[in-house]
Amino acid sequence: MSPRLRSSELVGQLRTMIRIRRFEEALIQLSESQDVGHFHVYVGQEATGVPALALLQPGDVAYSTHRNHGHLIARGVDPARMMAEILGKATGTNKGKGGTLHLASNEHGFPTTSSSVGGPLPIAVGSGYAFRELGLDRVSVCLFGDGALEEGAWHEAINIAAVWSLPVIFLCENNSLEALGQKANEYPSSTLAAQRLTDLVRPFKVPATAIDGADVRAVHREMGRAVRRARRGAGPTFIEAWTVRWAGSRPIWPQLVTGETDVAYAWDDTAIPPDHAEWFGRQDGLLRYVRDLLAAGRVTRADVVAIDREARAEMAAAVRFALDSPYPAPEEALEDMYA
Amino acid sequence: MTATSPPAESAARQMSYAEALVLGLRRALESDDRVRLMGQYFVGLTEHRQLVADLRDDFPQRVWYPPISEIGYVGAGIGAAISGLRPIVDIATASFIFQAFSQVVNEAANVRYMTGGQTSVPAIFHVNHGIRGGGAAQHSHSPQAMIWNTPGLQIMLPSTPRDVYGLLRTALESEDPVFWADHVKLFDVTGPVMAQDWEAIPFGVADIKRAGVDVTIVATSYMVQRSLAAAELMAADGVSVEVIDPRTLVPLDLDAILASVHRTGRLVVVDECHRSCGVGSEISALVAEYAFDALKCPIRRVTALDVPIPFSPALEAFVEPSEAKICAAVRAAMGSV
Amino acid sequence: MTSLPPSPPDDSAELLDLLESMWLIRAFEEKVSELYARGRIKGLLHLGIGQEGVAVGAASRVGGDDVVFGGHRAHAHALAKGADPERLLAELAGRSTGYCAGKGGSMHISAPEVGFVTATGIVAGNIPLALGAAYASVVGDRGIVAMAFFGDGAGQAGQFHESLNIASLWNLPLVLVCENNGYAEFTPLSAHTRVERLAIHAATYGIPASTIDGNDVLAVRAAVGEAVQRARAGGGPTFVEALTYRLRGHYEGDPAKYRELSELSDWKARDPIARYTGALVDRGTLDADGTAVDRIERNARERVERAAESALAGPIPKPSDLLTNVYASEPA
Amino acid sequence: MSELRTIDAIRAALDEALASDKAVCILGEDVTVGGPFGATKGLVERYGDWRIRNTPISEGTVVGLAAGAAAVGLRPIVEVMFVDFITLAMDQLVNHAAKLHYMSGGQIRVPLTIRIQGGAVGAMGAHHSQSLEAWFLHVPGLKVVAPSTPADAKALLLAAIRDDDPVLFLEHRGLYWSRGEVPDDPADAVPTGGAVTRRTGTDATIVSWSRMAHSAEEAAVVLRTDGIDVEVIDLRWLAPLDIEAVLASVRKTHHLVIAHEAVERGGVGAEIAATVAASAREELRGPVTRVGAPFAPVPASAELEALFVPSVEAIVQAVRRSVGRPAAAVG
Repeated sequence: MSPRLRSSELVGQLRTMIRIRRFEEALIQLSESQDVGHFHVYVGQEATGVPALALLQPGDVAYSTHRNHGHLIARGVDPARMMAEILGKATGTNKGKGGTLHLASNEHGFPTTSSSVGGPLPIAVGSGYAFRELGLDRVSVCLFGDGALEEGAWHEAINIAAVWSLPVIFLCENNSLEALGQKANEYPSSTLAAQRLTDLVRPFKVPATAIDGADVRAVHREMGRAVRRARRGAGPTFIEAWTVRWAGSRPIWPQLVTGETDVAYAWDDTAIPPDHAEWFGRQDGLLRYVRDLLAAGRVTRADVVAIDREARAEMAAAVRFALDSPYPAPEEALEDMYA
Repeated sequence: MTATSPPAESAARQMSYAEALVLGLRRALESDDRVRLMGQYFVGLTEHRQLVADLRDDFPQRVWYPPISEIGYVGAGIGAAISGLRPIVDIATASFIFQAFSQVVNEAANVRYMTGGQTSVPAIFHVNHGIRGGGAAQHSHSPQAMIWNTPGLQIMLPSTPRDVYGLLRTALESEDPVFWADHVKLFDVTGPVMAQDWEAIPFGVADIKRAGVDVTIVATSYMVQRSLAAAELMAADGVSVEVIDPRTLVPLDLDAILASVHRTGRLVVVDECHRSCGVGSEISALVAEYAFDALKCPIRRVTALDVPIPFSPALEAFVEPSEAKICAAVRAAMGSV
Repeated sequence: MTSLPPSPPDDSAELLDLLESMWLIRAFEEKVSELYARGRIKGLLHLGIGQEGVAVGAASRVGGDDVVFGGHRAHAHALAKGADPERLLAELAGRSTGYCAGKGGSMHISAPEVGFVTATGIVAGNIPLALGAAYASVVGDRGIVAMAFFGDGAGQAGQFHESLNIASLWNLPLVLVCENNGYAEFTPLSAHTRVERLAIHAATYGIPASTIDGNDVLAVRAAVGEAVQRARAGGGPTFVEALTYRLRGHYEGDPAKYRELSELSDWKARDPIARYTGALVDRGTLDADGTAVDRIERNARERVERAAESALAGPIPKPSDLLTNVYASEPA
Repeated sequence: MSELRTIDAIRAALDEALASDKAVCILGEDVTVGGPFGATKGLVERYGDWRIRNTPISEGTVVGLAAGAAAVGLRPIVEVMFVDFITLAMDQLVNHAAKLHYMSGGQIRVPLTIRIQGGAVGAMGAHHSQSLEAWFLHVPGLKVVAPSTPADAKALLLAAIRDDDPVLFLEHRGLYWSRGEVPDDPADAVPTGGAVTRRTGTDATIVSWSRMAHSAEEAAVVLRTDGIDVEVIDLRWLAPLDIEAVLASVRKTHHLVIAHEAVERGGVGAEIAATVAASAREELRGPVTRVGAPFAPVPASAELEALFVPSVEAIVQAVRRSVGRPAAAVG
């Protein structure tokens, strides 16, 4: 484990990861009983977003994508208000005007979320530019999927960040590793001619690394370097975090095809459903992290079970809050247009 | 004031539109540390370019020349605004805004609303619009009508040195994104400016550029100048034309327009956008609906014709709304009573 | 030094064609510059004086059916592809006898009958168009090659990247010729990107790429020749970055104060026409006394003079021409 | 005749176009697996993966690529997944595809069809729900068509593909699964342009298109019970705009309401209103009224979204306003 992190921080990250998992599972379950519209879940990518965003300070900003739920929870946004937003309720983070695609919480460093592929990249660069110009010791993180590299916006954005040496971190969550192109009724994967995504970055003279996104320690290490580079004015960094796409995120509409995650899978192989042995046994970054912490003696099984119980209760309450919340008043449709 | 009067304390100074514009930018840089200029073509490639170069010499750290990456640097302007700067982003020739359209209309325009009011984008996007002389189909656009169909942006279309100077202050102080278009042919227009002060001209307040009783002309940007010239010609024929300049389309001072139409009973809308779904269409439709009973004759639109702007000077002159076309429309309005 | 082939082809006529083509372009652009200064030509005018080697070297290796797409500085490319100077000049002067009947002008030249499909006033805007022509070649099994010319400024545009990616993914018969003249409009490349050689981008997408001396017409001819051959053989796209320099400003009227006089004189010393002339004299294709060279230059200038005279005598478009050609099939 | 869903009618038109003309090809994200709504499903098996071509997420370049291919002889159909994403291709659309023919003085043709779906359906929020047709009407050189029934979807798509100019074929997501009778025969050459009268009436005219044409018909039914006899015109083609059909109806009814789902300000309704108010003012006995979306981005909340889309009731009220019989008077 990272020597610089105290046990409480390690356990705190574990708690956040479990909370994200339970949030997304609760949402998928809710979608089975009622129409919540189209959405995307962060299951299987918690080990990237949580340690990466844990390194940010208040005032740093992050720009996310359509797959944003995990990022917001990682920085402390209230899941109940997120769930309410996803259901279009007045109590939602965006008062029902953003929905799952645009969840934003300015006070937590998510000024706005774009669901346009590649859309947030130039904007994140702009925040980096503002920080540099305002003399603020802040960092702007841009989170995006591998598909964004197919957009010209990406190229324009990283070029400007590089030539102006801005405090921007490009964190690419590549969940298309095992696939190229789309299979029937599944999400597309990136179609890029480059051998490695990082190859596309090198001409800009921006440091670029590719890491295992399910390895909390690796994410923490590379993100730490990137944040330090940015804060000392040394310019942008590009990190590609590889993740295996969770089976439930392959269909266009997320499904709990693996069933709920049982944290006991981390220590009891026999409980793992045979159809998903590879996923729960080796790929799932959340369970890998539980095993690491158990092996390092940072937590006990009882701790994990207790954290999980709290997370489940919290998300059940979040769903209730969202369901019980009122819809916005009709006339609110015309509000928030102009300051 | 005359053009020859020397600058004096708290007196209006005669200056060109380009000078007033750049003076406004200078005041913006002086008055607010958060202001950054991103771009170098605020006055296009005209002879006034040196004024912008001088600004950069005076504020070398705050005037940035970005690469030819419209989607990249316009987006960067949005992010910079979100994070505390007041960027004035120059997209140069208005036709290039299409390279950055997703950022302007999908991102900047929507952020406040999508976030339920949490996040502001106090950015200004500047373009040089209009038929400039030989610009042909890719350097002559007036995209304001399309922008008008996009809720979330404010639209500022100055027509005089005084207006560009004063409106810029309001734009700068606004918490919301502003689309600001200058017509390339305005840069040489001269007029009085209270240069010592920097008084804001509010958005949403139309300006009666010339009072009259027979016909109302509503025009924006350079078409105000053309309309004033036409009004002068018509006065010689004994027709009294009122020229109303809304100055901003969002917000729009519809009341001022309706009040004038109630006085004159006749309306000519002059607009350099293409005719179909242009600015003139919306103004005509609004007046046709809300001043239906006051109209003594059909509303006439004088617009650019619905073709890509042709290169040849002969064709270009035929396409654009000219003084002669405006006069013809005014005469037709008078004749059809 | 302009590199002559290790074993020079014994085709002096072909070598002289290149020189004649370069002189025609030079004479054309100098004439256009003069007419612009006199107000006989209006609009935005971008000249490529000093860059003739790239257009001529590249066009000399594409066939009649191959298609070329130019950018805003495209007179040379159209002429090198075989466009008629008179109709081109008539277009620049806004005459109805011009290629586009006065509707295009300098930035939107189109001469499809000689394979010059279109040019664009939008930096990098022509690259997707050329990509589409290459795609059409594959879909229609037509065996033609598409070529796009663009400047270094295009390298910072998103469409440049998207196009490289698709050209590589689909293995399209596309030749991308980047005329890197060191300046994007008024700004040196180094202020626009940390990427020194745009060919590096192409390589990252798996596209064979080289950076060559663009003021050496034969080097261009060799590199593009290889690229065209590859494309025709189904070997996919190639990126040729030709280093060159425009001796005029970004546009006519640009005082170009952003560059040093010494830089300009350095590049004048590497004028592609003078270098190539010297090389031809060295190998004996041209006489050292200069009479043949003078004749080539004189012929070019006379041809352009004649072209200008008849172009400017051409009719101005009629107002009734205005509304034609908005649609191919005019709405009923 | 078969009863087809709109999405199936679209697929049938694509199939027919591909089968009858080798120059026709389809480019877009995920088109080989049918795209998000299945419009191109099964086509790659029949026509191969060059004519049915998956592209990267590069909207701008793909539209430009298709224009370039069209300029040299293909007849491409581009599928842009959501109309909102056309913002990423505006340069290629406005500055290139729309103008190549004109700028070249008529030398080049760009027979290009852009299939693109939009509309506020399914609580997808501000980046996946717009109606942007007014932008395209403002660009000379583009043609625009927006069908409202399965039969029209098939016939008009074939017309669009066979047209020699760039055509925006605007599909409404909310109509994909609605059914209707569609002729089985391969469509003969269908001309570009032309409105259709969905319902005849004498008291007022409602002009509409796409999904809102159905709301217009529903409004007409409601108004009939009040004794107001409404004519409903479905424009279908917005460019070229069949203004004669509108004027002819107005000469009969003397009252005009325009209903569309796009934002009212700067919308296509403004153009129609302005034209009618100028050309047929003496025929009008009441103001031309418009029903469009409010001046706001599309909200995500399903409840707010439902309020954003103009309702049947709003159209009813507008007609009453125009004929001078406000709701209060009718009870």
